Amino acid sequence: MDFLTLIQIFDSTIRLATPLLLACLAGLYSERAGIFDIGLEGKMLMSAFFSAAVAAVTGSVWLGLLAGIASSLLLAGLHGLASITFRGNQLISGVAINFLAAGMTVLIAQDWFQQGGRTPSLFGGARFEPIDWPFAEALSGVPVVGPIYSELLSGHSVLVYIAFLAVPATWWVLYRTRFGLRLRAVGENPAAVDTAGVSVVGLRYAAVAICGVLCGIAGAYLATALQAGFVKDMTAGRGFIALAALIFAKWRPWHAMWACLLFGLLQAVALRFQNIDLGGVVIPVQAMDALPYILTVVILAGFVGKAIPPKAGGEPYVKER
Amino acid sequence: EPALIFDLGGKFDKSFNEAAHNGAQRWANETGGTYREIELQSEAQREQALRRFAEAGANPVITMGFAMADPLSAVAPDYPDTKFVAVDVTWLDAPNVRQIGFAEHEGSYLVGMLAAMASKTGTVGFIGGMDIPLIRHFGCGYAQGAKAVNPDIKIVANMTGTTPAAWNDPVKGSELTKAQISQGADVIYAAAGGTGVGVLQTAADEGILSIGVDSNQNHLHPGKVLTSMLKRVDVAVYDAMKAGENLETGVFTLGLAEDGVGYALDEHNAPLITDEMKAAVDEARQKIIDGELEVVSYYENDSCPALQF
Amino acid sequence: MTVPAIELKGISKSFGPVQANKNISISVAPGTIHGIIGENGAGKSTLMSILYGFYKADAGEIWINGEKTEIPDSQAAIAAGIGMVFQHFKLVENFTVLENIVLGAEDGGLLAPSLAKARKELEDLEEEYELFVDPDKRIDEIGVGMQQRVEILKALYRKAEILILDEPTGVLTPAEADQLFRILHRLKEEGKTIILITHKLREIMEATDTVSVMRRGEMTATVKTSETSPEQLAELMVGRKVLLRVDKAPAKPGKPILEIENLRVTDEAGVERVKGIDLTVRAGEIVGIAGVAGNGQSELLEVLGGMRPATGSIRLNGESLPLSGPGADGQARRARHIAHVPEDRQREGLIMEFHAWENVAFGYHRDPAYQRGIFMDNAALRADTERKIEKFDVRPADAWLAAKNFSGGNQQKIVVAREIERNPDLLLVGQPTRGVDIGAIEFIHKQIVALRDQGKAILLVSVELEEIFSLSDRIAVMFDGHIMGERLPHETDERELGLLMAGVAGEAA
Amino acid sequence: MDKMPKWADVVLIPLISLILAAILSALVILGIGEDPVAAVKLMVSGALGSTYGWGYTLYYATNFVFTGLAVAVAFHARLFNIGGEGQAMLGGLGVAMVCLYVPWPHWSIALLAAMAAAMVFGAAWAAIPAYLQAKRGSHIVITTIMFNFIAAAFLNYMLVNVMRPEGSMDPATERFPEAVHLPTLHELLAPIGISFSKAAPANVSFLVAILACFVVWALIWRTRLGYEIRAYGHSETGALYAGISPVRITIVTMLISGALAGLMAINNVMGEAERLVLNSTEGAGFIGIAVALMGRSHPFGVFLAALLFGFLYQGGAELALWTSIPRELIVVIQALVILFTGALDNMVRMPLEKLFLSLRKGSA
Ligand SMILES: Nc1ncnc2c1ncn2[C@@H]1O[C@H](COP(=O)(O)OP(=O)(O)OP(=O)(O)O)[C@@H](O)[C@H]1O
Ligand SMILES: Nc1ncnc2c1ncn2[C@@H]1O[C@H](COP(=O)(O)OP(=O)(O)OP(=O)(O)O)[C@@H](O)[C@H]1O
Ligand SMILES: [Mg+2]
Ligand SMILES: [Mg+2]
Repeated sequence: MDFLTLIQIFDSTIRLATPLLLACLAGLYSERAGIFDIGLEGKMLMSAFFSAAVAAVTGSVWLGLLAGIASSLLLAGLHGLASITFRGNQLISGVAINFLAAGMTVLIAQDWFQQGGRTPSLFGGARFEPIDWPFAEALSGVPVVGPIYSELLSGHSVLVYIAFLAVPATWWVLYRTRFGLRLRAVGENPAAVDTAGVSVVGLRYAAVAICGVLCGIAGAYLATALQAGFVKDMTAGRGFIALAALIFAKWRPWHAMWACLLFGLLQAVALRFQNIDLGGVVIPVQAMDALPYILTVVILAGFVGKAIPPKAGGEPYVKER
Repeated sequence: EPALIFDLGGKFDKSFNEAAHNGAQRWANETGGTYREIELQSEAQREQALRRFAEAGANPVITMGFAMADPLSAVAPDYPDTKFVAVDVTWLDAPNVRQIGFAEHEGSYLVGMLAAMASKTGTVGFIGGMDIPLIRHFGCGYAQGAKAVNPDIKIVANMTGTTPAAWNDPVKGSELTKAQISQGADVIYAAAGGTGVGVLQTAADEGILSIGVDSNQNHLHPGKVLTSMLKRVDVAVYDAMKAGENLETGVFTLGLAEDGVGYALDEHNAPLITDEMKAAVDEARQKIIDGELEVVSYYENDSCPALQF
Repeated sequence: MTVPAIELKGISKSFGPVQANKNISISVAPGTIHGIIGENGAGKSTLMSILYGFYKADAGEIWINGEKTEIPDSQAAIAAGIGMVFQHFKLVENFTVLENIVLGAEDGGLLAPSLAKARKELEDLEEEYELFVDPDKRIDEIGVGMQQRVEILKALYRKAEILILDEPTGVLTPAEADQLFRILHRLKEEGKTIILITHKLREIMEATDTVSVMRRGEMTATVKTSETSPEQLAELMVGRKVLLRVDKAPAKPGKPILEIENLRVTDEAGVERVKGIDLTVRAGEIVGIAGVAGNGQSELLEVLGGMRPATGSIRLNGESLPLSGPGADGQARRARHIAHVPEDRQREGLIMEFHAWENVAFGYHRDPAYQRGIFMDNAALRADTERKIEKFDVRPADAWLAAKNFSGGNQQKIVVAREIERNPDLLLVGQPTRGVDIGAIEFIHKQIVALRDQGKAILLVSVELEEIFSLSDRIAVMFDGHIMGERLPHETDERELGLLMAGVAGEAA
Repeated sequence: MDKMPKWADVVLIPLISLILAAILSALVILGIGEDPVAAVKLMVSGALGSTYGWGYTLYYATNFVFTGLAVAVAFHARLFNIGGEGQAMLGGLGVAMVCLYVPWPHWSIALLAAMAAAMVFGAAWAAIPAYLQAKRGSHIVITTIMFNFIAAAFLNYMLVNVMRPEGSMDPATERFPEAVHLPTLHELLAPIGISFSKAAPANVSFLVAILACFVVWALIWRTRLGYEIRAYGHSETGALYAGISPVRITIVTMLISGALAGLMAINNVMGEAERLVLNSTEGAGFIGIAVALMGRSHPFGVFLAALLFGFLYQGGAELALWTSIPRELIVVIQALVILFTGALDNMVRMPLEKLFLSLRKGSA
């Protein structure tokens, strides 16, 4: 395998990892605060639709992004209402949100655009364009460093950089700020936060809201940066992979990034080496397709060990029985 | 009143269900008629929809997709007075079923030729949704056409996945496109439903050519889509609805000769198709119609002479 | 007369159909220590949680320093100068001490300056009250005594003038408890007001100025400590006369039941917790193991109960007992007639969500007596439970109640009933009366002694020296995984045991 | 000492929640310009108004009972088995092999063999995640998600490359022989004089599903193993104290769960399709999660929730047949039902509890 192929695989890895990473960090905020969220998929999907729809109508991708985030926030609010205010089952609420998004997006899309549950294709300012770093063109000829700079680092959409900046930002918020301390505490022992005079409900809603914003960005990235429009079910299970990555990362920001990059890499490799010919034996495409999942299990079993979720996770905070 | 049963992909699958929908709409608009329709959600609904429509007096009942063959064989004998239309089914022994098959391999052969002629790198790509025989059938015709133009051509073929999500994952379609581009492909044929949207998009973004499928997708990225392999499901549905209860039953295979399949040429891709290209393709088309040239169907013996899956 | 620091007027509180507090009024003078006693479930914790804004009262008023104060949440309580150390600590286990202390009392959005400031202030507080803790240790790395200091420091860091302590000594060693009371006195001298909930009358008598008694949600009496006696308080609490000392005949030890040789235990983290001990328990005797929590007693008990592997040799009735592998789990131990009252009833001894009758089978669910064909004989189980509930006076006498809905004392009675009624050859008992009211303590002690009198061997682990003294026929002291020495209760005293527990070896053991 | 009479908890709250979901669904239907009253009528009469409707409702419910029970059993041990989908796929493979490759004299023997195969295949697919969870601590949620994907790929390979009859377009096995045809409810009820719709796919598997509910109920609440599963689920330290091996319980529970999910195949593969098709599970494994959660992991609750979902599926099919309501609307209705009856039930319960408490105080 030559160096350029490697660069391309890594480039592909970054693109595939970005939506996972955003969703994974979204889940991290929510679950660190004690609210399990299997509705990442639904929030992403909702945002994918609304960002594309609004971008298509207004011609502005930024308005699209805002709309995507708003729609995702709405679902996050619903999840909060169910699991924080009404102390409902967080898993059920997440399942419901996934269904709701899958249905509503197509219904509304068909109602608005009559294009078979899709949005019109986005052009020009309605799409996030790749950002070329300074001198990317000029440096591309330099050996080794050139391709890394101009192919791998440069030329992604702004949302990719936001996603990767969100990792140190999340780490900083979580471990270096008052909000982060309280957030982690409320996921471990809400009673401690409560008796320390901090509102458990407020904190959890804040966490769920951040989760909504990040899922919103993830969805907008899919529909307006990677693609140029919405197609039904276009998240294709990425919310669940993000959830797996979150557990893989044991709910830590840097680890989350590595986990998402790993998943992205495995997929990129599998996509690139379908039907490779190993001295006459053709590996069936299905085996290649399953490879990322098999490797995930192997890595998980071999190296990762036990993942212990935030202690108060999944349980509503009830003072009075 | 006719009835139309879409396959699980749903009527907006950007593929052949959508073509059926368009044909039905055309009929409705032209004649002012109405029709019933259902988008199946589960396997069990296949038989259910057939029976319900037949019992309600719908005639003809038009079904989409090879998977309807099995339920049709069970239901059709129970309603001898109802005419059924089965698109993509040709092997049933039922007197009241009009079975329509398309020679997709012939159409794919032509677009394969165009791809090979348009390719500067000598590598063309094929992206399928899921690894099922139908998709191999498309890919196989395509490969034969490409090889006919350039025996040394390299054909990169990929499938998107193994779950139903494979038909609706444009992001993966994009990545596969990029992967194929890096392997040298500069024309890529997508037979992957909603995933194909991503293939065409990325091809356009990256400045290579793509080939649409089923309906004419040239307009999606004018000047960037080389052509589309047309499968005139819309015509088949339109004709069936127009014929109504007096529908002729039997097995019909719609190939190049019947204009059931073909390649799309319109203002969006006219600049891309040179006169030599057009001449070469039209010649091949005529030869196939005349039987001078045989395009091997993947179904014949579950293998393809030009491409290994 | 001075204005009371705290005045509660007509406080009522229901949890659904349960009325935990009924029209309670109480007044506490500033600069005093006020005790509150009462049976398990009397409503003490509830009342204090209302004062701290953790629960909201259904009715009633709170007056602080002569001013009517609304306390809708803990924030308001903290603002009113109230601090509370809960019965079950409210600490974040995987945070450091320092992080726990600043949590909720940070200044500014950034953590670093808050932590730096807290670290400094903490040093001052530690100096002032001799409350030393390592600010950088994680809570799950320090013992309960330390954890409690953290709770107190948390309150002091928030400038509490009124400090509520809910059963603070339940988990402390005698030395730690003494230390705590010294601190409380110092706080009192500084003019702070303290409310102390405890089940230990000795502590009430020694530390408090006034004491209130609660029964079934009502405040039944408030008296000056100097004008009352433990016996009177006990009677006020329980409504009948209570024996405050265990009455028992001298032991008649028989043949050795349990013989431990060179037992070594290494925990999950690879630390050796028991470092080669030898111990024998005979039929008809109670051997008490004294020691500061964390010196290997728990591990010893867990090995005997089949909860963790070990090396060395143990014989039961002369036959060896496997120490690891499949024959060494709790089921195998029970098959060998070892019964086990675990140290932590809520995490180990009971399934809190199970009904009482299901818990009565816990560990013995494979007993043939509870089976009918391939099914469990639930009817037999329930009948058995009714019997045990009656015999052990479990209240409420409801076999269908979930374990979590019993008070701590009654939960413990269920566990003790289950284990003692097996009529085991060897009974392992860990902290049998932690957090249990005096009525129940009296009862549980009596049962243990009765079992001994039937000629059974009993190994008791307790951090309560008082309990060790009153129950044991022989006392072994553990320190750092070793047995420092064995003593007979009437030949030793608390001072000597205290020294042994601190690792100061006595004359040849 | 409950806050509310039990009937209110069991009947009133779900009922009010359903009504709320229905009201919201009606608003959505209005929003897309259709008539909600007619839609509800159509759904109810279509799903429950005839033996034909019941036949489909029960057919779907049967699938969901199996996958719901699978999730529920695992839940009792606090294991979140998201792998029902993959396990049911493998169960289908087992059924197909038994039905295709062995000549059976009578359906009843074939059914027993198919059940055994479905359970073994389903359990086998759960075994690796179970082992990894028990021994290596690998989180079962991740591994079961991954195994769903692997199962899909495996089945795709088997159907396209191995089991597909030569020259067939359909990535499916050939039809099972007539001898393994399972009697439908029509065939079962005809001898006792009840005429049940001939067209509907509900079959003898429904009875197996009911039986499975009872077996699971007995297993969980009447056997030692069930006792141990529940105890372990509530408290791992407690289990250790009682001598209940976490490794054993984890593995055994997951095997049972996988076997139940696999068992679904006797309904959809053997009973309905009578051949194995690609994606035959159609997401029933995931619906099982919702069913188990809504049924509070109790077999009876699972049964009711499965019926509810069967109703939604069949009612939705009727809507799709006779109106131009897009099928996504049905997904939305399902979402609202899950949301209100499953996640927002406290929204109804809290005020009701207050009401009952004040009623009680008033009368006391
Ligand atoms: N990949 C990484 N890159 C840089 N720093 C890291 C990385 N992983 C962990 N860290 C450092 O580890 C510290 C704590 O991270 P980690 O997520 O491991 O927390 P923990 O204390 O083990 O558990 P918890 O997060 O639950 O409190 C952070 O302050 C961070 O500096
Ligand atoms: N959060 C709660 N929800 C419902 N009921 C509760 C709650 N907390 C306490 N109770 C009930 O209220 C009553 C009083 O409980 P409380 O904890 O105040 O008793 P206590 O006097 O502190 O007992 P103990 O000595 O065991 O600590 C008990 O019947 C208890 O079961
Ligand atoms: Mg208390
Ligand atoms: Mg207590």
